[in-house]
Amino acid sequence: MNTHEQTQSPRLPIIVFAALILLTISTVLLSGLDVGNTTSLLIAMAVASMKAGLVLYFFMHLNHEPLIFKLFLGVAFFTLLAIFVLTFSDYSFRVLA
Amino acid sequence: MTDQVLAVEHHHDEVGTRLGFWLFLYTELFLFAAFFLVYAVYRSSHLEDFKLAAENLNTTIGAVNTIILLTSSLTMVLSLDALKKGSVKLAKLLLLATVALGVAFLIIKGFEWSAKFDHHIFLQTVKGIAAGHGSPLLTPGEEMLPVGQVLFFGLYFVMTGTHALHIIIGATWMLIVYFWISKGSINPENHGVLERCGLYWHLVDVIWIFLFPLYYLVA
Amino acid sequence: MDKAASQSYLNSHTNPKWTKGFMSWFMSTDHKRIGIMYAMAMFTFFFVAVCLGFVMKLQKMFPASSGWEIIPVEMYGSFFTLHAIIMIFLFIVPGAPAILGNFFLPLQIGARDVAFPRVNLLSFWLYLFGAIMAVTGVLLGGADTGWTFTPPYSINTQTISVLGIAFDSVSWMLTATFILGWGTILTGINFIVTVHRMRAKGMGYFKMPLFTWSIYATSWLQVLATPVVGITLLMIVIERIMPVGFFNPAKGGDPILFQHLFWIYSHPAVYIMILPSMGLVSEIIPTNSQKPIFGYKSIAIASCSIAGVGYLLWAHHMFTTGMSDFAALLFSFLTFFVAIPTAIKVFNWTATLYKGSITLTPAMLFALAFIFNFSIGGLTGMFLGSLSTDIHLHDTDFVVAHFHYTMFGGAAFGLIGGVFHYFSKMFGKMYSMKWAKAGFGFMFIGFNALYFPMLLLGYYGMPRRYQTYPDIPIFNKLQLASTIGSWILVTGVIIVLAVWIHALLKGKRTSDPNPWNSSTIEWQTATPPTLFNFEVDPVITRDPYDYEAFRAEVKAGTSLGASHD
Amino acid sequence: MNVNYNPASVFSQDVDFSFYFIFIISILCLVGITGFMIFSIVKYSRKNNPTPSNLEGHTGLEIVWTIIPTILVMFIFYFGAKGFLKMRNVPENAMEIRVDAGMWWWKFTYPNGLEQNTADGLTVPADTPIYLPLHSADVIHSFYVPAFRVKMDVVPKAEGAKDNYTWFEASRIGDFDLFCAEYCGLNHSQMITKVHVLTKPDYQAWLDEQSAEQMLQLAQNPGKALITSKGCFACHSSDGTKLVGPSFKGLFGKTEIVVTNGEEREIVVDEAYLKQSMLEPARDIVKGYQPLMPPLPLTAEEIMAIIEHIKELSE
Ligand code: HEA
Ligand code: HEA
Ligand code: HEC
Ligand code: CUA
Ligand SMILES: [Cu+2]
Repeated sequence: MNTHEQTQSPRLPIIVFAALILLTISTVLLSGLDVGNTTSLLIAMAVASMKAGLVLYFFMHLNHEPLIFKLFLGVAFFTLLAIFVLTFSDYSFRVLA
Repeated sequence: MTDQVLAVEHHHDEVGTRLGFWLFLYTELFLFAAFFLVYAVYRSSHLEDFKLAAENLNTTIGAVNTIILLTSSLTMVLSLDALKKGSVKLAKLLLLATVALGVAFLIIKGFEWSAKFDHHIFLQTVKGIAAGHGSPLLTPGEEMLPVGQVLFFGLYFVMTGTHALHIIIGATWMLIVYFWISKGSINPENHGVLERCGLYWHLVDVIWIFLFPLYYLVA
Repeated sequence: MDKAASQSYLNSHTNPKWTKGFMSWFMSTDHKRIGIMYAMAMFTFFFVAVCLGFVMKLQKMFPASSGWEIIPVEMYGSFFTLHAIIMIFLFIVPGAPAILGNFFLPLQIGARDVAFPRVNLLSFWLYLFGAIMAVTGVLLGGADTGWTFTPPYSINTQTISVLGIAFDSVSWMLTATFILGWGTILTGINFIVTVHRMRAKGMGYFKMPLFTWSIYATSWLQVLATPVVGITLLMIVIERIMPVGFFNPAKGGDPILFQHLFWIYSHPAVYIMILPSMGLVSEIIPTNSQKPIFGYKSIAIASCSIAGVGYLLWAHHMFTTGMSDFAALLFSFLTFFVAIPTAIKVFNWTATLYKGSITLTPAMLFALAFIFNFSIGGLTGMFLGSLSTDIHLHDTDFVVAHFHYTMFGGAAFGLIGGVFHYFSKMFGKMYSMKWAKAGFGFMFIGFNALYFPMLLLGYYGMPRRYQTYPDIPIFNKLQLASTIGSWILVTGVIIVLAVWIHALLKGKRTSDPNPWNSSTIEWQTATPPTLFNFEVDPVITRDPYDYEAFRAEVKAGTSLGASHD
Repeated sequence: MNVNYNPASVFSQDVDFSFYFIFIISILCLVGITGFMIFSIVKYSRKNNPTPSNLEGHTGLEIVWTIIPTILVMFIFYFGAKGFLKMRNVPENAMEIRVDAGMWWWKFTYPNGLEQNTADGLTVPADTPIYLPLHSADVIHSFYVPAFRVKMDVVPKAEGAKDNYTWFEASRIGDFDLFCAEYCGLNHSQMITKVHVLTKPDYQAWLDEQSAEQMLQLAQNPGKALITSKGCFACHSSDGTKLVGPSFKGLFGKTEIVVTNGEEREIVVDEAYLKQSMLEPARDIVKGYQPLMPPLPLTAEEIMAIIEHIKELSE
């Protein structure tokens, strides 16, 4: 039944790892920039998402999985997004003090 | 397991098992999502306090820990690859390395936490200012932190604590897998368990990837 | 095929270590046995909760000034909390998937078992453990927070000490709920994988029976919503035992945020409750009309859209909490979109009756009553989804009536119908039709007599969770009517339970595989099913509800069930 | 006897219109569905129609019953939203009465400083918009006047966050029930009072009289006035009756058994003890009572005044 028995050379994981380390260093450096709260948060989150994407896609082998795995990931991701966006439909529009 | 049970699970469906395991990982993700949502909401309403509080956390330690976890993810991937290729010895070695890195992460985290305790940033007080607020939790000589920082540290301890718990679970599981590899019940032909263990470990890593900037970099 | 496998599952066993008696059930990974065990456990707990509901109604028979007090004042809070926790977390949320889903999902898709039989057993143990914890929590002091655990009350409320030892029974109950949650999550994962990976040859997605579809949609909700509430409840526990602030305003928290997190789960949870029952109704109606279900595809898709849209409207429970006006408008707007797929389903069921050939079996009666009650329940949901009317009706008996109409008149009536429908298949015994119909009559009349007055009470302003109420003539009359309704209803429940118990112990044995002439494949195998469900793994060639083709098959002797005659 | 539900405020019209609009749609749907079910059961019973058709669906119908409900619910949403927005937008000229809620009392503070409690109820002039900031001292309560179609939760807020608010304008004279609609513990169902709607001149007269009286009382017996205005009467009586908390009558100088940290000990009620009971009620719990008393913000003078009054009641 195993559809993805391709064994890989250690090259790919090591390249991915190098990219992850680079991204980590750059996010630390970027956080030193003075670009305002929202922007710096956005940058940090964008870098984190890239790192997470790399881990999911290569380390967790989504690249070798059938389509259904990616669909499931999509469902989970959109649900998460909906939770955050809808919750902030309250908090962003609260009348404060 | 007995013949009959095996007969019911007549064909062992590796893809199906992995699919189920991914679903389980999503539930873990949603568990943390609730924390992240709480964090996001309070950060948006207590921006200044969150920044002030985050300054108490040491970015270097955070970054070192991030790199440790990423490295452990790499050794995990390589361990699985090694097992698939048939080099059982190498696989075992790399697995042990992963455990060791996980333990290193915990030790560093432990130092970080105890430093916070020493400075009495435990949850809601800092030392050094006279006269309490009348809260039964304050010993004399302590002062309430501003509420925003109380929230920050509460979330910090609970979220990193929950994450550390996952590291412990993951490391324990890896040790069990190590034992099974030694026994031979996990082997190059039958490596599903190691694969799932790896998935779990990577997920724990992914969660840390988000925890790190939110706590150590927002200052 | 070995001998054990061709015997009824009631006699053969999966686990040679424990072949007899209690342990052969308690250690069994057979999905059918697990389903039955769930049923036994759930009905025991359920009966406790029914009694609590009954007593609450008695308490409200007369107003405060009458001095009529059935429940000691301190206890009323614990009563409705326990009533709701049992009904929701121990019964109606896990109920349909755990009992009938476990039993019939593999049968309906022609599989030998669920994808992970041992995980399935683990779910059951988790359920049992959590349930026992919840019930003991009550004996050890109880919780008076309501099933919504609203902070800061749930953080501040003190617990009563037992034997001089202070015991935090609120945290205990919260933890119990967390454990129960994991049981449901694992069941959900199991079912999703089963549906994707274990369908019989020839069964495309649009050849799956509708009950399977609804269980599938439900499972997604279970997997994606339950963890959120689990961790949220744990946050309350943490806040109770450690000096951390999440939701306590005294520590800077926002109690409204808890409500968001709670309803992120608990609103989808109401669709976890109703979808399986809708699936059962979609089985019962075509069977007893002997014709294909009207609009099969729309019903299947509607199930999934209810699950999807149902995720996006949780904050309609929070219109009066002072969240932003924008959010109130948005959530009210989204709320109405769940009415549309639901409406499609209701209309399709009704249209299925058209030009059918209808038999009023007990199951059919419950299914038709489901449509009636659930329509009232759903339509009252429209009053609550609409902003200005919800401001008036929120937290009144109108809401209580709304959710009893949906959960009880809908979900539970559907379940009871489902049990009547499948009873002979599950146990190989038949019940008394006459008494079953009598039980139905009492339940239907009693139910409406109990809850319709509560709709009016709510409209007239009677708040919910009130131990007593002021002496206002209209309140008095309606409360009295409603209490009397509860007596009729309970008579009906007792009759139904008696019919089941009698059938189990003394019922006529039957091995008729298909007493109602149903076209779906779970009916084409032996009664009761064998250990591996089908003697030969089935191959699907026609639509599940194609009655013409089914009748032709039966005539030609080629239906799956034919070999058993 | 008051009639709770007869419309009595400017919101009633909108809310009731929405209500009846949905009601009519609901009745039509319900009658249609039920009627069709009964018709089919009879017409197509196995006896009357032994051979069923194999009808599988009808796309046209499917579309019809998707679109029509969509249109209907959009109307429902529109009317509901319209009424709601009115409730959220307070008229400029509204008169402000601050509402305080706690376990299990209400307090209403008028612009001139007059305070009214649960026993007095909320008195308002008719045809005047009233703006109500809602403040909670402990847990969530809910301010609900059925006759006015008004409800808003009274949510305790963190430092610096804005309190909830609501408003109404009474259009009829009379007494109306005011309920607490959010579960708040033991005496939730006793957290009831009345809204008295007076004509404008009557209201003015009432206000003057009450304010004068309260000034007088405050001057003569500040302790008594405080006990009234802080809501202590919700749980403590001054005539010996046992309510949620012990009565103040004969309290001073009494010997009592209290539970401190799980241990019982005997004390004599003196000033220090009384003071501590008010500031840190959770420390010593009088035997036979639940630890329900909330810590209330009281100044030192207020505490002294209350203690004086308790002493008086013990003579
Ligand atoms: C099985 C459970 C179940 C189900 C299915 C539903 C279904 C719905 N519910 Fe309900 N609800 C609960 C269980 C359920 N609910 C519970 C437990 C609570 C209270 C929790 C608590 O506070 O303790 C609650 C509370 C609740 C509230 C909050 C009330 C308040 O506290 O102020 C609201 C508000 O919008 C609401 C709305 C709805 C809507 C719009 C639907 C819709 O899904 C209904 C859709 C159905 C129909 C519309 C009927 C069928 C269709 C037709 C007959 C066709 C014609 C229809 C039209 C043209 C409109 N529900
Ligand atoms: C499924 C859910 C369910 C069910 C069945 C019931 C059943 C009953 N409920 Fe319940 N009730 C709730 C869920 C339910 N309740 C919830 C969530 C609350 C809110 C609590 C809160 O505010 O926190 C509530 C609150 C509530 C109150 C309001 C308390 C208050 O606000 O003051 C009252 C008052 O009378 C009441 C009465 C009753 C009565 C008399 C019954 C019954 O006694 C009627 C008799 C029961 C039956 C006739 C059972 C029907 C048979 C079945 C379901 C079998 C199913 C078959 C299979 C599984 C195969 N309930
Ligand atoms: C929510 C109900 C509640 C309110 C409101 C309340 N109390 Fe109490 N009070 C109690 C209870 C219950 C006790 C007994 C348990 C204890 O000692 O804490 C108590 C005890 C006391 C005692 C000690 C009595 C004794 O017999 O030793 C004093 C003094 C007191 N309250 C004063 C006040 C004052 C003054 C106020 C208002 C400013 C007030 N209370 C408001 C519930 C309340
Ligand atoms: Cu205050 Cu209920
Ligand atoms: Cu809802």
